[in-house]
Amino acid sequence: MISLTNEPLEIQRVIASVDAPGAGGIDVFIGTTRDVSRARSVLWLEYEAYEPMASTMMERLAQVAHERWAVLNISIAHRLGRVNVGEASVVIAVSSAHREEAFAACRFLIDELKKVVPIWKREFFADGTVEWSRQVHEQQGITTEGV
Amino acid sequence: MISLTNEPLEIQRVIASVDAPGAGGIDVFIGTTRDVSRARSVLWLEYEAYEPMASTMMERLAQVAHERWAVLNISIAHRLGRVNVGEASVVIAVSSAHREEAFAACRFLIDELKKVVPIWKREFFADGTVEWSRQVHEQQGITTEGV
Amino acid sequence: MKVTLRLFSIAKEMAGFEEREVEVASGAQAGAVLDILTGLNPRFTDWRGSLRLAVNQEYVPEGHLLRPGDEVAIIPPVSGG
Amino acid sequence: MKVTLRLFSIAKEMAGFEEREVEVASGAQAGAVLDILTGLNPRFTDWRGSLRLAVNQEYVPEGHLLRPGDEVAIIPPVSGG
Repeated sequence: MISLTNEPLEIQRVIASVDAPGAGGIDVFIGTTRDVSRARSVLWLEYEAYEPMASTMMERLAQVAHERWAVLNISIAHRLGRVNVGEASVVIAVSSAHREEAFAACRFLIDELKKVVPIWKREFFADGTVEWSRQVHEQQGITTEGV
Repeated sequence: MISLTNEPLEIQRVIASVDAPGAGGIDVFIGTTRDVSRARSVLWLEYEAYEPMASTMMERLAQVAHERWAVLNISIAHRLGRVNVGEASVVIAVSSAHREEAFAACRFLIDELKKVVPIWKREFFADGTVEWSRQVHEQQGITTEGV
Repeated sequence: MKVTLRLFSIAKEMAGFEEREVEVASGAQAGAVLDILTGLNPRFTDWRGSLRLAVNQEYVPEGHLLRPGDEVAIIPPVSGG
Repeated sequence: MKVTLRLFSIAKEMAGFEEREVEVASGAQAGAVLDILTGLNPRFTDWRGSLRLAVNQEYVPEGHLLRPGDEVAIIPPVSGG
């Protein structure tokens, strides 16, 4: 199950969606929004996506994970729009017969999602400023500082 | 939060218990009971524990994880008594500012739990037989086959 | 020939628009749209090394050949997750 | 001196009891309780290599010296998780 949604993520539902009779373990990664970014207080965030491409890329990452590891089911849910501090921005769940595969695939999925899925975060600071997240372009080692 | 309980595990509650304002990620491992064990159909399982020692060992594993990785909060909940196929037997949640630590600590905790925490699983098979799980004693490489 | 340009995040802010049809030479490469954007706002020069291009929702190198009607997206460093 | 023996899982099944006070020699080592159990049921012989011992809820080697009133637990291979 791949989803992009403006609603709060239902963690329990994402986890239940990977359940399988042969599953021995489920690894779940939950990305939560932090109250501090670069030593400044954050009030909330907003995520925007190039939606069809983001969905396609997430589907493809899931396919790659299925090819590399003996996993049973994969779900990825990413939230868009305003997300308050402390709320989940992404939930990834992977079930497998043996736990090693679930851990490895889940780690791969969040690492790759952060590199290739076209979603952008804007931070709304307590001091009134608004900035697009100064993320490192991991492939190129270029930061977006100074914009 | 460390707990041993005869009630169904409340996954969402275990996850919420590790939430922290500085958390950027939470890794969660959920152990689920499989319908097949050694090619035989399983109806349900029963877990028993040497309870005070099991709690102490889980607390200690959490302490070790805190010493090794920059994690924020750790919760481990293990179910005892009868557990139906498909239900969760263990939930481990770890929050951290950066996801690497949560993944590493969570993996460590489930691996070590399976080696040292005095909890035992009995499998009730569809063919009417009942067996203590033939787990490998990982430290010694001895299986409990043939009992 | 015409292609549709789609902009996101900081690129959208710098350009001042989100989506627009633009004219490129027949046989143009994807990188040509970056030249157009740099013409609109010279700040794109500093960004050139960190913007990726997607044509019809697939990442492509700057040298990718465009076809009429392509959707060309400017992908600033992503920050999802 | 007396110590309390606690048995779990397969060890409990083989011994036929869960908890019992047993008499060991003053200065006895933890491994002495395994000798007692083997006397009760020779199947313990096959198991000796895979049973661990805990005294007062801490894993100990067989050579650990017992004191009066200790709780000595027989820990078969664990299978939690």
